[in-house]
Amino acid sequence: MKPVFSLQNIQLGRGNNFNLWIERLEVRDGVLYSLTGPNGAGKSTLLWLLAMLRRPESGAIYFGDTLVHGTRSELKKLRQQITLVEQAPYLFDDTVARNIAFGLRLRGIQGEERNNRISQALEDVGLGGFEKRKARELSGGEVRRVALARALALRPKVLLLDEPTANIDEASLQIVEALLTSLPQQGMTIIFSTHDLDQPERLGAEVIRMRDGKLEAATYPASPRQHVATAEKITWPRPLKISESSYLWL
Amino acid sequence: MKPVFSLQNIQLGRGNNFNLWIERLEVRDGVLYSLTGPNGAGKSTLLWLLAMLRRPESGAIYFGDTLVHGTRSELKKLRQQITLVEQAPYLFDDTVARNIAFGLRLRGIQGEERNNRISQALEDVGLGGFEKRKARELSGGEVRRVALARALALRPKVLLLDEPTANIDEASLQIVEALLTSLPQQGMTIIFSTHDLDQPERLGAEVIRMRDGKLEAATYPASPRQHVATAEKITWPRPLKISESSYLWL
Amino acid sequence: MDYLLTSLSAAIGLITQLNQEVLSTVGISLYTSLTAILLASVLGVPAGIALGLKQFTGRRLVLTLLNTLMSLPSVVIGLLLFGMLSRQGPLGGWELLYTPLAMIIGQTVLATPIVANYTLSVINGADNRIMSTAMTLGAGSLQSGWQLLKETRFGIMAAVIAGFGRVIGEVGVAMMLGGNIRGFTRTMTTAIALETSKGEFAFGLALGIVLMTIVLLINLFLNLLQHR
Amino acid sequence: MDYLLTSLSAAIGLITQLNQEVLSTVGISLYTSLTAILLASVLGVPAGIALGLKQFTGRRLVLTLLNTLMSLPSVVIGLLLFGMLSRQGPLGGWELLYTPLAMIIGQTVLATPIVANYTLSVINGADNRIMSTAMTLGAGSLQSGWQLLKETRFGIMAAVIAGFGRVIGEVGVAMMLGGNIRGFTRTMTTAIALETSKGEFAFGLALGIVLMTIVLLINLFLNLLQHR
Amino acid sequence: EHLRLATTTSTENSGLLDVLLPPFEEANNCRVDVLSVGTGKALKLGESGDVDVVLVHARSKEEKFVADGYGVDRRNIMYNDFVILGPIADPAGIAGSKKIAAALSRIAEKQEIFISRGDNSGTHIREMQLWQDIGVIPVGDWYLEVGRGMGEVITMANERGGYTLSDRGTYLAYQAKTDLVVVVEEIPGQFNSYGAIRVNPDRHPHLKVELAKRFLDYLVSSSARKLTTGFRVNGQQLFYIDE
Ligand SMILES: Nc1ncnc2c1ncn2[C@@H]1O[C@H](COP(=O)(O)OP(=O)(O)OP(=O)(O)O)[C@@H](O)[C@H]1O
Ligand SMILES: Nc1ncnc2c1ncn2[C@@H]1O[C@H](COP(=O)(O)OP(=O)(O)OP(=O)(O)O)[C@@H](O)[C@H]1O
Ligand SMILES: [Mg+2]
Ligand SMILES: [Mg+2]
Repeated sequence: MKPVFSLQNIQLGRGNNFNLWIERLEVRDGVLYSLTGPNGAGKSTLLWLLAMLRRPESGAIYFGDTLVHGTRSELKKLRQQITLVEQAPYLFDDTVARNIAFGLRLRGIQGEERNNRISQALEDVGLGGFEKRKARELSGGEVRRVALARALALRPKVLLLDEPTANIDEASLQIVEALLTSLPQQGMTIIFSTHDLDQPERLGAEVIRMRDGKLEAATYPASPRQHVATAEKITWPRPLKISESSYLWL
Repeated sequence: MKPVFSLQNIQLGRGNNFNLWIERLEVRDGVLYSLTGPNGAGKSTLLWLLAMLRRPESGAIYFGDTLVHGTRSELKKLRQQITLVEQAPYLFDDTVARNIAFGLRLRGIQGEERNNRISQALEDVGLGGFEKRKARELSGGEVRRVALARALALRPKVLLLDEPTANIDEASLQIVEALLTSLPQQGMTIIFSTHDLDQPERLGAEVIRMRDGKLEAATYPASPRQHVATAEKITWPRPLKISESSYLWL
Repeated sequence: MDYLLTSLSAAIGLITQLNQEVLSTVGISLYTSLTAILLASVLGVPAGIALGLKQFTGRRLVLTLLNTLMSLPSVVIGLLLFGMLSRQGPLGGWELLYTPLAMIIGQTVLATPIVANYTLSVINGADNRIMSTAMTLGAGSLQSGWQLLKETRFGIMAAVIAGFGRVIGEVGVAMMLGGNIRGFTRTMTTAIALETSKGEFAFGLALGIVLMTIVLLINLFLNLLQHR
Repeated sequence: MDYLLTSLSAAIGLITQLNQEVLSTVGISLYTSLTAILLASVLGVPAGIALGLKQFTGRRLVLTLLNTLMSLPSVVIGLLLFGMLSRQGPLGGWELLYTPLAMIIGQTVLATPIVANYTLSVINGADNRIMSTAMTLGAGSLQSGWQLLKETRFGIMAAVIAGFGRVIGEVGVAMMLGGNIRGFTRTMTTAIALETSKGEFAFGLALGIVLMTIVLLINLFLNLLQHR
Repeated sequence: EHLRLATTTSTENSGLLDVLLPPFEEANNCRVDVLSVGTGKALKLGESGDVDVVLVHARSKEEKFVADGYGVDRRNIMYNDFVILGPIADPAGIAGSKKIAAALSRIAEKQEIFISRGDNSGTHIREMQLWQDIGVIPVGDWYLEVGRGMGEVITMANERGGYTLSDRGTYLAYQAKTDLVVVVEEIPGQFNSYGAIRVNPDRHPHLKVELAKRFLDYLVSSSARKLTTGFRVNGQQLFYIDE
């Protein structure tokens, strides 16, 4: 089967001499991956890249067969199959239900179906009945769980989770871990970052370990595949020097 | 010895029918406390209250012998002995060193001494050499560790930490846990919240367990002490109904 | 104090009697200013958002120009457009000079940089996770921008109110391009200027008080809307 | 287009020759406007911050009034202060009318609500952890407010620039309270108004271009300062 | 139909047009849009064809306007005279003087405050002419060149306790609002005459020629003249007609 993501010779710099530098990475369909490594290793940066929020400075990303290259409408179509829950999730200043409805509306899901999905997703994270609560009046852990529900409701092909089990209580941890193991069995690809080094094994996740912006070679044996030949030929349409604040790959 | 904090019949409401309601709580000097409980139990709210950022609607707080009641200058003096690291710490848009210098400057600590304290605090959290880094260009875990360093540098009498071990990597976890056990031996009082239920035991911390805005009676056996008689007499100087957005007890 | 009292009682008189001429002047003021601020918002808010989000070479220069445009005196805009709309000017054939439409155009030019600049500040101050969150949920860049606008609605509202304040209170454009023709292009501010030039200071101030009362009512209404 | 070209070449002429009279007019404009914006900032920025942070009964009403004051036409301020400063007025004895100081007072009144309102928006949009963080680190409320100001400095700068734009470009106060006395209270804008009333449109516009050039230079300078 | 008339503030502010225009508007079923501006601007609006008729007072400029081909069909409409206004106390001691020119030279001599229009208006042009005639170049702290309308200048002179040269019409309109009095008037007067000119339709074919002609005819008609001479402010006649 084709890998969901295939990255080749990706390079992406941020401030302070940090460089994300990924020679090769392939993400297989329906697999649960954990992303570990010390603070500042580049985990969040990699997840942003995979969520197509940031443009690499060089290298190639394939999503399935498609070379991600980037006119806006293309990007939007690809992005609709991927959802990222950020490390510090942002909830819109509205009710919990309307936060979750946002992505559903964009996908044309309406009425009954939408409401069902919303309450289902909230149940999934142990927050049944939270629909009417105002997002700005939630505790830290509740925010993270609502953000997770908001992503789950969209049933994306690829789910990217940046430290989904931080800040949440014991009971929720169990619920979320159960989701992490069960969803890939239904075909969803999940990559989650964590600092709990026992978690990958506990969940049977494949481990991607990072350090200093690079994958630790030993941890992730990428088998040689297609596309490799083309990698050198990719040139990015716009100049490489992008200021940090223009992070969004519009 | 006098308790550092002594709370009596504290009541504090937030949106959505949540009420923090603490009949009695005493915090002893030089002790390490852990604060646990499910999401939304009121841990962060309690820590805000102890940091004197929020005014209770009724009840009394004693800090040592002083009834915390509140003219500004009094509050400021009391607050300088207490430092809180919030659940989602905010770093000022400046360098790491100047973030840490902020509180030191307010306490009149200058020159050599200040620089020493800054680099010492950064070493303490495993971020030696981060002085010149821009706060806005740090990863999530680095932010939390800088915020911790910023509090440590002040050497407060009471240190309040809201989930200090979330988001930080394995190595840092060890460092921080070592600090949590060693600092109280030097006389600092620490209350930290956590969702890792093994942590309190591992660190030999006393456990304060919360649920639905209340202390779980069994977990925290408060011995009867002084002040109890006066508790009923306290009336707060300003009306009780304060909108959520005016959270700061200026 | 005499002077203030006279004005105040004249203002009260004007308000209570609802004089036909005052009514029509108020109507013209509101019609031109509201239309202008509508146009300025349609132009300025998206411009401000785009400037807040996009990085491009020359951006700093554009921002500096925008700041400069905020200082554009209304008589200068009046002069410029007069040059365009006058019979001799390139657009003279449109016969817009001394019509309400000419005032609307001028006031739109006046308000747009203010709305854009204010919006830009609001966007700069907004949480930068708003855009990324919308995008991770599948929004395109326009949809994300719309969400950003919704999240910063109070700030955007303030931007629009600031622009409205500028046009309802300005006199240069209304005078130069409208011509202060009674019953046709006479606005509250040109009427005040006229009374002032006639030496009818108290009456001019009375009109000013009427104008402020109307603006106050509008703001009260907006305030109610916001906090519904 | 002829008209625009004439103005442009006249403007270039004025700038290159640096005519004594133009220089003095520019000087008076800058002196009054910069002093006024300084005062307005000293009043408006703290007021905006306080309004953004404090809850008190009647706060919404104060905000609505502030929005209303932003619409205050400059001729109305002119009229009001004229009533105070004129010989007959309560402050007539101070002999301020038709002096630069009178203009400064009027322009300060004009700019303060704008600066305050803009600041308020900036504070409303700011991260509300700034204050609490400063306090947990031992700052008093004034020190926390100061830190808030530092964190939002770009927004505050924009507020001040907006206020400056308002006063450097206004004509009502300068005309009514300054009197457009040549070499003493004649500003760029009153000079433009004068040329306009003489029918010297192109020359008026040329002065307008000179004014905009100066404001542009100031903004470029501020821009450099900000990004140093 | 709209006829556009550019005129000076003195005619509009005095209230004369409010009595003069309605009969014409009614008779011709039209509206006269009045643009009340300075003489200079009024003529400029005529040059550019933005108005159909101008009604101003600056003889030399009007003649140049016609000579340059911008206007046609100039008619004398009415006149009033110039006077020197000043505070009752009369610090320069010029009251009773029979010559405006002589009074001005005394003001200059004693350096009493004098407010000049400084705006190239008809009044300003006359004032400059008078200074030239007596060979005085007015400069100094006492001479304030303010560049504002007649009404504003009267207000300023009042505030500063100074002198100024004004047309009588504006002064009468302002009489109730100022402490200034007529200190010097000349007999026979320094005349300030108003002329109406049609803008040249050859240059601007869109102009309303017919209506403009009728308007000029109306202005010099006996009924209009009666209205003009009959116009009173505070019981005083403002405008006179050359018979
Ligand atoms: N907003 C930013 N601007 C500039 N540089 C940044 C920014 N965020 C992070 N960096 C840099 O990129 C490096 C990698 O950051 P990233 O957030 O990807 O790390 P991480 O592996 O997610 O760490 P953590 O475990 O702390 O979340 C950081 O060390 C920092 O130097
Ligand atoms: N900003 C707010 N405005 C209004 N209500 C709030 C706000 N923050 C929290 N609350 C309410 O207070 C309750 C307690 O919140 P608090 O943050 O103290 O919980 P917590 O124990 O710290 O939870 P967590 O483990 O998720 O951090 C929440 O359930 C919520 O209803
Ligand atoms: Mg991260
Ligand atoms: Mg919490």
